[in-house]
Amino acid sequence: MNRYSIFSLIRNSVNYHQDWQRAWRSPDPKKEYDVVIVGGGGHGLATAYYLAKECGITNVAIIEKGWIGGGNTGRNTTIVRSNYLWDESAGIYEHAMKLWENLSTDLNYNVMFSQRGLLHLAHSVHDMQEIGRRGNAIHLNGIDSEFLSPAQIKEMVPFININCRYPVMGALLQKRGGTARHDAVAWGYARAADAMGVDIIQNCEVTGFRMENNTVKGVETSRGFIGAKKVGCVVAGNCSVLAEMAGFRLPIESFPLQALVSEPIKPILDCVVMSGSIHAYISQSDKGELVIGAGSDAYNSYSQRGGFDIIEETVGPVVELYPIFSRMKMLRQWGGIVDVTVDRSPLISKTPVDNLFFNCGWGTGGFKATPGSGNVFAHSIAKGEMHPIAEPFSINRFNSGALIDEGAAAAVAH
Amino acid sequence: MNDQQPQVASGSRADAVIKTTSPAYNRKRTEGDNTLVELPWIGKINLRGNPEDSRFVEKIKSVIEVELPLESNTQHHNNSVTVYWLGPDEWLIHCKIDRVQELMAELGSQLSSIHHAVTDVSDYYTVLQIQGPNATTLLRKGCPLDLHPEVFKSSHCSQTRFGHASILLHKLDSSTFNIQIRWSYTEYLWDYLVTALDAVDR
Amino acid sequence: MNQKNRLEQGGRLNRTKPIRFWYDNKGYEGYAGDTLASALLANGVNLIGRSFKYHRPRGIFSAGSEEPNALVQLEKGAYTEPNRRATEVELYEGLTACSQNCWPSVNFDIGAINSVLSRLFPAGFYYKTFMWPQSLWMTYEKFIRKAAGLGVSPMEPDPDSYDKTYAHCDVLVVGGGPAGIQATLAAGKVGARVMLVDEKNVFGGSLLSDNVEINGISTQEWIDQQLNELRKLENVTLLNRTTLTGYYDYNFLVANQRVNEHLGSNQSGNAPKERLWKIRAKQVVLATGAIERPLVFADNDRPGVMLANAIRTYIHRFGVLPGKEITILTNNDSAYYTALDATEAGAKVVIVDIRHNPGGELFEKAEQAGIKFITNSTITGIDYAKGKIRQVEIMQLDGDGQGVTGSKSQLPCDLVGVSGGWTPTVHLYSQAKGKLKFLDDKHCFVADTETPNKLNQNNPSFSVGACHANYGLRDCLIKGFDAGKSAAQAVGFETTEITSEISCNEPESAPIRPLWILPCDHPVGKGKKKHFHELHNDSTVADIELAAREGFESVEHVKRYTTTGMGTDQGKTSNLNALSVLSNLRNTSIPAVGTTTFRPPFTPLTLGSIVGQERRELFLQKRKTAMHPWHDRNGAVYEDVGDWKRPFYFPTHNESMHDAVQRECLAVRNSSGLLDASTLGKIDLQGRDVSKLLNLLYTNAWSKLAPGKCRYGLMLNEHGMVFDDGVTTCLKENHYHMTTTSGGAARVMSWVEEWLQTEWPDMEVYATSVTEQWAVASLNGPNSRKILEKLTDHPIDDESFPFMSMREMNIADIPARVFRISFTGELAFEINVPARYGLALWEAVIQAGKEFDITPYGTEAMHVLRAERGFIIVGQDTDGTVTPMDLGMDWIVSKKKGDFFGRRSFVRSDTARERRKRLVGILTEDPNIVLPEGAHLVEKLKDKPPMDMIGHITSSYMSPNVGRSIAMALVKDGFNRKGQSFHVPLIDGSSQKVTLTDPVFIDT
Amino acid sequence: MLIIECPWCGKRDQTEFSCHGEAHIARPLNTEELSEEEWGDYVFFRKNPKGLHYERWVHAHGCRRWFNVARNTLSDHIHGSYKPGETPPTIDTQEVSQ
Ligand SMILES: Cc1cc2nc3c(=O)[nH]c(=O)nc-3n(C[C@H](O)[C@H](O)[C@H](O)COP(=O)(O)OP(=O)(O)OC[C@H]3O[C@@H](n4cnc5c(N)ncnc54)[C@H](O)[C@@H]3O)c2cc1C
Ligand SMILES: NC(=O)c1ccc[n+]([C@@H]2O[C@H](COP(=O)([O-])OP(=O)(O)OC[C@H]3O[C@@H](n4cnc5c(N)ncnc54)[C@H](O)[C@@H]3O)[C@@H](O)[C@H]2O)c1
Ligand SMILES: Cc1cc2nc3c(=O)[nH]c(=O)nc-3n(C[C@H](O)[C@H](O)[C@H](O)COP(=O)(O)O)c2cc1C
Ligand SMILES: [Zn+2]
Repeated sequence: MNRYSIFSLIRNSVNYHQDWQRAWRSPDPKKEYDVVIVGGGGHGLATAYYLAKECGITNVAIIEKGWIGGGNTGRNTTIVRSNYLWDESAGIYEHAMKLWENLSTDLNYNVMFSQRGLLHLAHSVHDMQEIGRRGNAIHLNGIDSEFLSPAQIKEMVPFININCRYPVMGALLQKRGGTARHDAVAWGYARAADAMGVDIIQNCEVTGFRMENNTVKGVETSRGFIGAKKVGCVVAGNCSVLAEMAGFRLPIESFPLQALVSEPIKPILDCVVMSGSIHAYISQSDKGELVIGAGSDAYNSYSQRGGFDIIEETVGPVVELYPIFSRMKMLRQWGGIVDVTVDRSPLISKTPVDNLFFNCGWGTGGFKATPGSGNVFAHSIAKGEMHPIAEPFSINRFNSGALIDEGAAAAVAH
Repeated sequence: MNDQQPQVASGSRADAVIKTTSPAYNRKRTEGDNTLVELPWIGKINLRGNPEDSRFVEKIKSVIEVELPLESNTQHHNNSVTVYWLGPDEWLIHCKIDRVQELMAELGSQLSSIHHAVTDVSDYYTVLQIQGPNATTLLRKGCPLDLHPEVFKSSHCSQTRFGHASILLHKLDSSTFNIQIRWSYTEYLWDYLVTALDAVDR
Repeated sequence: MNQKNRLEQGGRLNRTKPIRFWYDNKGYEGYAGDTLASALLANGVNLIGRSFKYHRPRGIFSAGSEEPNALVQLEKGAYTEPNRRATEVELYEGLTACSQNCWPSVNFDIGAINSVLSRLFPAGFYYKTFMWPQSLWMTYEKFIRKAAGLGVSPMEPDPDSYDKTYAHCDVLVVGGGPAGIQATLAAGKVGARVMLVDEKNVFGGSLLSDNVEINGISTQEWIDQQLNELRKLENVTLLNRTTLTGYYDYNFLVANQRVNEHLGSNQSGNAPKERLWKIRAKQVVLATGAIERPLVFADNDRPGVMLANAIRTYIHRFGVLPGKEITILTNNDSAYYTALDATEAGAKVVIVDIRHNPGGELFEKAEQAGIKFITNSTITGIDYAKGKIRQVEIMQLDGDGQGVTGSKSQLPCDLVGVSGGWTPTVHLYSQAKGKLKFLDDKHCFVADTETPNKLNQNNPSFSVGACHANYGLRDCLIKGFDAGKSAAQAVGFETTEITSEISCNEPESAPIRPLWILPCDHPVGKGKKKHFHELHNDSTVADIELAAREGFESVEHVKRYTTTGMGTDQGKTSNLNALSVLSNLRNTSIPAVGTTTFRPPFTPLTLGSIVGQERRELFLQKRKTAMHPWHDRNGAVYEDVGDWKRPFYFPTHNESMHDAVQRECLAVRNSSGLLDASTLGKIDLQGRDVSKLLNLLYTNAWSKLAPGKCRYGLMLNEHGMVFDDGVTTCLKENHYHMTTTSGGAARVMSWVEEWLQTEWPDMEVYATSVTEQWAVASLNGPNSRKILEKLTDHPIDDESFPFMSMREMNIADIPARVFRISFTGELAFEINVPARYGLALWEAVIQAGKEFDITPYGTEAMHVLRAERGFIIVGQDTDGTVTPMDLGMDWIVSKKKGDFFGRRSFVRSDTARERRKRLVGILTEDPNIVLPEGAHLVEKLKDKPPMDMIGHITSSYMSPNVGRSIAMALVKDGFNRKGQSFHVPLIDGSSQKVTLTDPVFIDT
Repeated sequence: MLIIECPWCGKRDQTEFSCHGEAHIARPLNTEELSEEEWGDYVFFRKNPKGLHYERWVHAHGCRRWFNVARNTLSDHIHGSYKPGETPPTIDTQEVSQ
């Protein structure tokens, strides 16, 4: 891999950029790999990267049915934060946050990780109790967390309508929270993994698993059988479909979740603002468009789009909270298929099939976990034992009752 | 418990001496030829039972003197009561407010041996009436039903949605609709319709 | 007259109505009927803004909604709007607009330095740089952000109003060109309910840019004739200025109508600025026309380069000739119409045709008109200075058109018209998940309506006219009519009767030369000149080449890497050219490359119109109780509980919240207080099996509840976690009254109904919600009986009316159900009356209580009072992870009765675990300290985090009755740790010492 | 935005309904005897198929009746609705899978 540097950029510009290398190869699948990762989203690519970089396993393939980063990684509102309530969650999201903070340098790819600060608004006494509990828990877990008064919120977002239908009573701020450029995350991991020998195989759909003695031996794909000593599935919204191929069910349902962007404008919103109880999530991208997280349809669906009613339910609160945006315009709306667990926490787990691992259930909020999730999943696959940070997220919790219920306490999981 | 019947049995006697209110009490709004009002108190009884049990159907008829509507989205009425179909085993009786207690008691005793439920919901709902040439246009703003006169004909009724609220919509004639709505949503619906009235292209 | 490019006559304008407007602070004049773009062109203004990335000067490129360049900041102050397409903004008196993305001015723009440095900024350059050192990224980002974006957001709330409405129809026709008008007519005539929408201010579509004859009359006459006929049909709704923005499932379509916007700010009066139509159509006819495809040649972004057909539109629709000397660059015949019309309008026209031997009827016509042709050649450069094109450079194409040969020649001109053929507007069909097919002969995608695919089987639709690549007018008219017929037929209308006679003269077109990326005197991408396939985001052919070189092969990757098609125009003029570059690079066909996904909206949609009237008071309902008017009169401060507005506390004499709550709490324990408890959920249950149902719903046993008796219960979900609680009363045999929490009312009702209807249809229970039937005043305190006695004759002594029972009686002559239950631990009566009497009851009790200083109290005092007694609040002391045992409420979990919801979950290994978090009381060492709710307990205090937490404070108050602060907490192994001390470290670095206790602070 | 047919009220806009997930999950009667896995399976695990899905809806803004719908989760095409207790319509799954 030719490293990117100021010099390489200048050198190439002289030459009209004719000499840039491919960011990743486009190899034909080999007969067999030590590890096959199914799913070329951020989590899958990160898993392969850390397998190669930290676990010394480079005979790895990523099998992607479409184009890498085309799943939820390419559809999310790019919010990154680690201010979760439960210790287990704080563990994995903060692990991710620390990796984010060094990711561009680590990958030699600018993922535009922008720690511009992230606000959670509280609109009721109940909300205040919720952010109170979470803010304190985060603080005691050693993660940055601050409470803001309405006046302080106004300072950060002067045009916010504090006296809206559900008045803004306070907020939780994570200064280290922010956004990252979603596509760049996929591409950066792909390029760095490829450079260490990982094969990225696109347009190749996994259609089944080959198993012997309840042990996985490889995957059947649209491009033929590919052998594997171990298989990690990281296919987000499609995880139930793959689980069915392997003969088991998951505590997961798939829903369409939507987002929208406005036309690009000059900088106006310098932080990320989330409001769970009136449902408005908004930030401004580096390109200038307002990125707005919408809701999900309340029925299972694999169509990557949702109803217009959800857009109405999203834009209403946005305009209520930010009346100045009423004359702004929606440029595009789209949807992704999110994999939602009952407790709104992910599954990083062994499965009933030996050597087959699943990493899914990130639902509406897994982009922020990408580095951390890939990292612990890589270690777990390499060792055959779950990494301590991943351990609590095992599928067994749905039998034992040891849920990590981020939904129950906050009902917010972006 | 029956020995402890309240001393004022019917609404009417209490109503005579006691101030009653509702969210849009005595309100009326006219814009052009269109008028919005809250109707004075109507008695409302929720009725449950099995329509396949002919005894049930007949007893109801004997008490209210109207055939129970068995088809969805229909209502039957005579001079004093209207019965709305609400579900396959659920109806709503509209009557004069001072007849509620009497009808409830009568229904209760007639149906005593049949599985049923009779519940006073007179105060659970209010009824707004919108009247005028733009009535349909106004209702279309919040209601997803097809209200075209050929589709939603006079005398039709339907439970549906208006904005965020559930409503029971009853078309009396080509320009008159009754909208039954939950008490606490009345003000919301009122404001919504008034806003719509203001914006009518006249 | 200053409108130097205005033609003496022509155009659908009202020349008697001149209109003053301002652009970049300079005054101009146009006519009613102009768009901002046509008026500017009439005045000779064609430098409109600066481009997104390189800040290159840009002008007006089109005459419609596909405009990628001419984006302006419309109006000022609260009325301002960024990124408005000048080609769509209708002129009105006083209109004010400014150029965007340039500073200090559009003529001299500092940002243009980017253009000089452009070689450093290829596609995706961000990803390769700004990493050294990483810590500086946030600083770099600040500058990057400033450079990006286009216009500016308004900074004041929107003063305009919006409206939205549902609509239904049999046939929705999208596009009011010849095809759409005919379709509407056909379906309308047979009686179908038809809606016709068109985004333009007038109907006619491309006919507005045309001057042919239909059935022997002019296009304008023909349009008028048809519209007259349509207006006569009551079943036809015509909506102009209405853009169909989104095509969703089951023929749900969203259209945005600009009702009064074209009148300008302050003009709208009562009528809305915009109206959103939410349409359900049984059938849809898409007649959205086609967008002219540009050719990509050297420096093709210069102001003065314009789509050929746009020039024609400016001539015919606006009476504007945007240039005097026009060079037309084309690969097909349709630009010849422009050449002919421009010549007739007085321009000097030269056609540069990249074809070797153009010929045919139109060619001959053009030659006859004296138009000069240069064939097999292309423009290889543009001499542009001071906002104007002076001349273009022409060279001959080599054999396959990939290079140029021979010598350069110069051709003076002030306007360049380009035409690369047409791209059907298939956006909507594709939004609806309809499959597209590629027509090899016409080099474009159209809707594949013949082989409908399963993904859009819910969206029955037709595609017709230019949007189906039928470019002949006669064809459009006939097929449009047929489509309207077929659509009506599909809905069930008899259509055999009607026919339409069409005659019009159309010359045959010669074939197109399928070449869109035109070479220049240096290899494309390697040299000074830029080939923009996408003007809006400054994306060049070289960018696509670079993306492909770097392995971004998928069209979706190319889109995201180069941002092509991601601008406010969504690539309407550029997508196909991008695909053709990519297909060349990958040596494959365009359909093999595939398109990116079309998504709504078709053109950007105002957020305000999505909200419609549902803003401010109508944003979300505020539910109020019957007593609300009294609360208002008595200065209540409200708390939002779900949709409800509940009194939080009642301050008197400018009291603080703290003082009011303390006073209210004392009053209740010392004398009496009155709480509005109307919002409690209430369900009426009747039937033989109610007690059976209650046994399943609640954890305790219900079989033996006698009439008139009340019982408290906890409701669990199947996970075994508490999700609601309340008191249920047996009114009489087989008749019960259940109460739920205010927030949980709907959830519980639905929970009960779902089980009854789906799992146990044979259970004889009817459930009816009566929440709002009953207004509830809860009278609490030692004097409450004395007060009540004044209002009723009914005996209410302990013996006739014991605790946990219900009596029906008159209170103040109002028929009431009175419950002797208590959430404060005091003597209490919950008086339920029909809501219409709620206010009267409240006032009567207040009146009767005067002598006892009866005190109205709000939810906060209620919270304190119940905490003093150790009563829980579901949702505050529980969070969906708490079992009854965790609450120390084992007593309410029946061991004897059979199954109930959640019971099996108790014995799961984690739920049965010792040392779970349990609810305990908390006393601070300093009795004056009220811990913040949500603070956590630790065993070992450290200098700084991380610290291991063992639980958190769920409720915390200053209790005037206990005389100190009290709190509750969920603490690991809490029951076994009572008496032990722990620390509560706070976020400000301080910490409090606390002791675990029983959660009951005032005992009976 | 679907159009759903309520078995009683007829075809209505989706916004009048709410979805309550997979249908035909009978509540076990012998909860005591179930293993942790079996109980967990009942409470949390779902089919979540890509393709034909039998699911429960309620006509929340209408007659407030629960009923079942057979819908393709990929195309969102609804094959039909039926009342609780009725046997689901048989649908050629070949035809359903895209
Ligand atoms: C609208 C929206 C907004 C969101 N906002 C946020 C946010 O602000 N912050 C946040 O943290 N998270 C957010 N999320 C969630 C986040 O996007 C996801 O949790 C995260 O991107 C998941 O990454 P992934 O790599 O696991 O999955 P994906 O990126 O979806 O990757 C899975 C890949 O598997 C492939 N695949 C599937 N089946 C097969 C098969 N059979 N064979 C081969 N390949 C297959 C897919 O094509 C896909 O590329 C949002 C999600 C959406 C939809
Ligand atoms: N000579 C040629 O090569 C050539 C090429 C193309 C078209 N044409 C001519 O163009 C005409 C085509 O007629 P037609 O009726 O198919 O198309 P049209 O272009 O006349 O009409 C389409 C109409 O649809 C409207 N529209 C597009 N998208 C819309 C949306 N989302 N919402 C609302 N309105 C929308 C446009 O404003 C336009 O008025 C014929 O006269 C044909 O001869 C000729
Ligand atoms: C953070 C973010 C910002 C986006 N900004 C834009 C944008 O400026 N313009 C645009 O056309 N699309 C934008 N998109 C949407 C994409 O074009 C696309 O709709 C999305 O990646 C989903 O893919 P699909 O629509 O091809 O299915 C953005 C998407 C994301 C996730
Ligand atoms: Zn129904």
